[in-house]
Amino acid sequence: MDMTLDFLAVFLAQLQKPTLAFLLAGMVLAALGSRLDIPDAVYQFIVTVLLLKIGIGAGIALRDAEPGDILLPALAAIGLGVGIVFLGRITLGLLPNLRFGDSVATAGLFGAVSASTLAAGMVMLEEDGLSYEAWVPALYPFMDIAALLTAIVLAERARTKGKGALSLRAIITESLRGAALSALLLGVALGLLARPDPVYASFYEPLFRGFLSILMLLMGMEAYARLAELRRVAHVYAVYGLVAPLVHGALGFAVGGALHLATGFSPGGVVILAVMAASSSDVSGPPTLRVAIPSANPAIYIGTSTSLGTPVALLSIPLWMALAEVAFSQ
Amino acid sequence: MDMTLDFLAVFLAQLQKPTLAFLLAGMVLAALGSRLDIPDAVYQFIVTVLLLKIGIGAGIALRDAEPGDILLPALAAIGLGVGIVFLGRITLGLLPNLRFGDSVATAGLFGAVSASTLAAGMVMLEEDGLSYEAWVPALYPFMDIAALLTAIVLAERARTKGKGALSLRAIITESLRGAALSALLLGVALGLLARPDPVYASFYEPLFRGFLSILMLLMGMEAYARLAELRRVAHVYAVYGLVAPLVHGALGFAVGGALHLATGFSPGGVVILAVMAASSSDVSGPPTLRVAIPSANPAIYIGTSTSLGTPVALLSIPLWMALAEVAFSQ
Amino acid sequence: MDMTLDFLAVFLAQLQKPTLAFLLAGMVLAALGSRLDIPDAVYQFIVTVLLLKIGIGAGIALRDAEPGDILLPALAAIGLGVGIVFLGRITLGLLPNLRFGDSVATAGLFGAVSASTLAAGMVMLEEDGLSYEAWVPALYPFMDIAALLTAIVLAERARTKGKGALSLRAIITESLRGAALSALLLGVALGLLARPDPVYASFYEPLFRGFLSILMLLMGMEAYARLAELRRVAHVYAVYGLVAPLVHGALGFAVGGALHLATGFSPGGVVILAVMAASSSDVSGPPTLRVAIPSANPAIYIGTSTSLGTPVALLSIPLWMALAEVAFSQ
Amino acid sequence: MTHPAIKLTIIAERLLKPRVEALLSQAGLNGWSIFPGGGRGTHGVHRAQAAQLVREFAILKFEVVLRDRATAEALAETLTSDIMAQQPGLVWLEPVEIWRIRKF
Amino acid sequence: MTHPAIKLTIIAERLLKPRVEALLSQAGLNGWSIFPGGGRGTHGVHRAQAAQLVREFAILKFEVVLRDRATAEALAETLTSDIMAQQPGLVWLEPVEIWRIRKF
Amino acid sequence: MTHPAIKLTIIAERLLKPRVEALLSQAGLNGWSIFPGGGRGTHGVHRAQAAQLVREFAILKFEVVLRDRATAEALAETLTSDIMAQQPGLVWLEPVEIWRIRKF
Ligand SMILES: Nc1ncnc2c1ncn2[C@@H]1O[C@H](COP(=O)(O)O)[C@@H](O)[C@H]1O
Ligand SMILES: Nc1ncnc2c1ncn2[C@@H]1O[C@H](COP(=O)(O)O)[C@@H](O)[C@H]1O
Ligand SMILES: Nc1ncnc2c1ncn2[C@@H]1O[C@H](COP(=O)(O)O)[C@@H](O)[C@H]1O
Ligand code: NA
Ligand code: NA
Ligand code: NA
Repeated sequence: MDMTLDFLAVFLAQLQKPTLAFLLAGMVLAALGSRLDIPDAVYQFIVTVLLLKIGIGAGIALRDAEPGDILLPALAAIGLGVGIVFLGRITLGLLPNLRFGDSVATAGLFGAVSASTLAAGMVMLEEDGLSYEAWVPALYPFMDIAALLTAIVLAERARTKGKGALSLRAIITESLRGAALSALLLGVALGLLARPDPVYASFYEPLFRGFLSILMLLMGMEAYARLAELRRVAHVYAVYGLVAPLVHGALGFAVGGALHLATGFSPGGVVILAVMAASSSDVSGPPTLRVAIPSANPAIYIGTSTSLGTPVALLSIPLWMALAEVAFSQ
Repeated sequence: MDMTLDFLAVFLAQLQKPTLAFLLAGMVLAALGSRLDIPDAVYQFIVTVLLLKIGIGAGIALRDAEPGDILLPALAAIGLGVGIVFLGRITLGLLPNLRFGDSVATAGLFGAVSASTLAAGMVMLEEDGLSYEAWVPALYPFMDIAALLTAIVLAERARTKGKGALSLRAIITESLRGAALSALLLGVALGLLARPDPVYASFYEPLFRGFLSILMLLMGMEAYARLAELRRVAHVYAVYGLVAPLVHGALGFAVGGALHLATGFSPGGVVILAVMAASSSDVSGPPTLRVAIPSANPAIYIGTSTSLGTPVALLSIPLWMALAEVAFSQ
Repeated sequence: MDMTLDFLAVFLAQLQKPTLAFLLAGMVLAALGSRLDIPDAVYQFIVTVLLLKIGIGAGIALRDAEPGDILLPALAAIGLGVGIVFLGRITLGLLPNLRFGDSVATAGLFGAVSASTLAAGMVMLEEDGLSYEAWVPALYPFMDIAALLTAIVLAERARTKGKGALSLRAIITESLRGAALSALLLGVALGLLARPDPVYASFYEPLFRGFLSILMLLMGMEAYARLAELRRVAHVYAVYGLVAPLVHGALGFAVGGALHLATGFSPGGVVILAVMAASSSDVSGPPTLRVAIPSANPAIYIGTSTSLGTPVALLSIPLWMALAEVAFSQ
Repeated sequence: MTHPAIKLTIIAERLLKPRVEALLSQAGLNGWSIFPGGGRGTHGVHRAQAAQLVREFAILKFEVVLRDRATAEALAETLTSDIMAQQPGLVWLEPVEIWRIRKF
Repeated sequence: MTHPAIKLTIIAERLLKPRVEALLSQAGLNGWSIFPGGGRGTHGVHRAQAAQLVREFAILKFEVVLRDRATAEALAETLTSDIMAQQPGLVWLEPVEIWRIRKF
Repeated sequence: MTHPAIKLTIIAERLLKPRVEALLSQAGLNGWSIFPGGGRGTHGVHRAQAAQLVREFAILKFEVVLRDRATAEALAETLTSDIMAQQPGLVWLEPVEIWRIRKF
């Protein structure tokens, strides 16, 4: 009882945080018909800087990390990515009238990771002084690529009855060449091999929260805009979009908790893992799936992820933080 | 005599401030035919960030303000907006050969507020350590919308001989949906309801002066570019553009002074009110008037405001500061 | 021997600096086929801010400098610009089968100055605590314009057999009106005549390294992209592109060293002069030459400068620093 | 195989975008494209990429490919005599040949 | 003096840029132009200058001027029936007159 | 009612903008539009939205609608044989139909 009250108090306080406020503000703006928008060139730059920052920070941390420390979490990330897609495929497969391609693509996006949700999680943890191994955000590509690949392979197997000659290598290469993962991995490499600490401290770090606030505004507007499209598609996806992030986040939290017990993985790290698992891809996943699973209807999987999955994942960040506070506070 | 000397000394020192220097530099660049320009995407972003910053700052201050403190200043702002338009309509109406639509639209822009001039005033006050109630910039929309509405109603009444069915509500809604007021009010709401203080301190505050310097450069270039167009129109508007900001600023200063005596409104607040009154709209007013008063010639009202009104208003900021120093220094 | 070892140690440590790391990262990204790119609007803004910063910093320093201090270095800069072009014209002229226009245009670009290389030099010196007269970067236009003019005059004289009516004035005016030199000189004027110190300290200074890191990324990508074009042209230009920056830097270092002995010019100033001499123009030189020497093949001179000259010049910055440490350390 | 069709080009300020799009939608059109730009005309210069203070005054080009010439003419008539009557911009028609006829 | 030629216009998402460019190159074309934009169609709205989350879904217009009508038709056929078959976008042809014929 | 007119399209680098605009002005034209873009040609790739080091080398498309075919041909002739003779870019003509004839 006490624990529940504690949990609720922490959760409600979290909801007032600026990151989430900008998201909600974006939705309200769009709903009120505001003509405010962010230029595309600026948006592209903001995303690049955020991902470089995440990468450099992780890379610097990796300098001092033991390969052994990372191996298990990386496997866990891959496992979560694959597992979430299978879970989605099975759950949605139980329902009648859903087209296979649509459900696999949707599960694929929800298994993958949203960079903006990850960044929001990092800022919120920092604001609360909840620390984590700074290399944990570098687990992003492991979970992300694993999930997208699983979805693509499932779709391809269904189409070719298992006889397809799908080039996994080509898909992985294409994913890594995309702007988002390129920026992230470039950052990791720079952090690991060069000494970018001064420019990191004078530029990437200080701009992080501000750029994230702009991005949250935009995610809010986009979530609202996609809602209209989503309304025209099967309602079961709406339920999935609302519930899945919570289930996946809990799964991530549980896996992270196991890592904590096994290897001393930090509580903050557990939260970041939960946030990644809860998040669904909005930026880099959709084009990959559009090419690889052309039979799926993008209005369904993008709408479900962007207008429901991402807001729910973002709003659930305080949940994992509160949970961590309660679970690891002894 | 002493007071006059004091005043002149303060005024001259102010003219060396960076904000005004960037404005003059922009004019010089344009006059010399430089090909330097600022990309549109960057300009849009800069304006959005400046307005968000002004709004958030005001919103944070409003948290602790009494509604009673704000009511009178808000009414004063509305009164100034309406009054300046009537004043302009009467003054310009006395002159022969001016088309009614042109004069009302021009008076409307001069009654409205320029966000860049307001921002410049804020920076210059801060540099001088002249403090003000941080919510004063939130009076902007009151004065701005009041002035534009007055101009539109006057124009419409003349056209329809008082029988028009003008939707004031629609015009207000459209104004508020514009990018500029949306950003400002969004900021106010965030400052008031959320806790954006960390991102405000780490991003919006530090970028304020720098982004303003770029905007000033641009305003200077634009002022010079519009001068050519203006040369082709009635010369009486040139006189209005040069004199009106000083008259309006003095009016705003007087109204602010009365508030000071009645409610203890701060000297800095008086200056900000004078700056808003002196300023004329360059960004959000013109499209509103283009739609609402199609009979007016945009080259006249935009040219008068952007190439004369705004530079004069900017250069007069030190005047109100010097005046405040002299008037409120006992 | 000891000195050589010292030198090598310093040189290798320098190669790990973030500025160079971002350059190399850009090349690697392009080589791997990444789709990461920087929006053009952001790039234009970054270059403008970097040049304004260099200019303002120099202008502020010029306030307290004696005209006498600057005269000799300015003449040295002009001399280096002219000298490098003649040197290139003679060296390349000795080789068979090179078209005159191509070789003169190439020598012109290598005599001119690269703003990004200069900025990189400034950051690297600062990181090492190697100080210099802050007005030294203002020598940029002297060397730059001198070199471009020399190349254009040589080309024109060859074309018209010395009878041409070339307007040097027009070319200088056009150069100064270009975006790059406009921004730099605007900054110098602001630093000298206004008091931009607060906005310089709160905006231009803190963003300098960060914006430079993005620019370095881009220079790396561009260098790689141009390499393909270059491969199709005469191989002797490849040799020139690799060797000339080192020769020119050494020349600049020697001239700077003479200034040091004659006037007490600082070791840091000597390095900056060497960096400017070693650098070759990528942004503002090429369009000037395209117009003024239409007979030259842009693929040759731009390719040689951007894909070889600039990377070599950037990577040689630690060389001049190490040299200065050894030469001036008693 | 190609089908004859008509392309209506509209150059107008961003200010008019909502009204132009409403007109096109009401005419039952399925789609159109928009390209930002600039230009020069009787109302002076509109910059293409450099900042101009008022974004609503930026130039947009609408390209609308449609099958029915009469519809295109009616749209152009409404635009020039009503929506754009007192505003900068212009309108022109060109014949084109299209594929995927069901899209139009 | 002018020469008759044909202009092929392709509206497609940036996603398809590599495949469209590969097709044009394989057809032996020397050049084409690309203009970024936006629009509306059966797949909803594509923004022109405002941020849209996925840059690969931005609209690009390819304008390809070429001499041979048969090549243009073959390209359009491949585009509509293969590359763009399940993707947003459209293709149209217009006759034009050109100078500098050696460039094409 | 529509009137026959001609559209001159010029693809050139930004470098030439002053000279192209001077030419159009001297020909007495009232207006033209400009659209930024990119492309590929014998001089390599010009990027459309991604940064390219030299902004003066960016591609611009001029679209000029005018009434008189002879003027259009004369302009194209000057462009291809003089201003753009040694520079990247191309020029083409298309017939169009216009409204608001007094604008041209
Ligand atoms: N003759 C023309 N050909 C092409 N575009 C034009 C022409 N005249 C005007 N425009 C475009 O229409 C806009 C408004 O023109 P105007 O209404 O004449 O001020 C200009 O900024 C150009 O973008
Ligand atoms: N009738 C049309 N005329 C011009 N452009 C169109 C038309 N229909 C679609 N488009 C363009 O093609 C894109 C994709 O259309 P759609 O495949 O219908 O979603 C739209 O965003 C527009 O840019
Ligand atoms: N056949 C073509 N069709 C359309 N645009 C072209 C064509 N050829 C060249 N261009 C454009 O003209 C620019 C310069 O071409 P070039 O002079 O061949 O290097 C290219 O970047 C393209 O934007
Ligand atoms: Na996920
Ligand atoms: Na006012
Ligand atoms: Na040089």
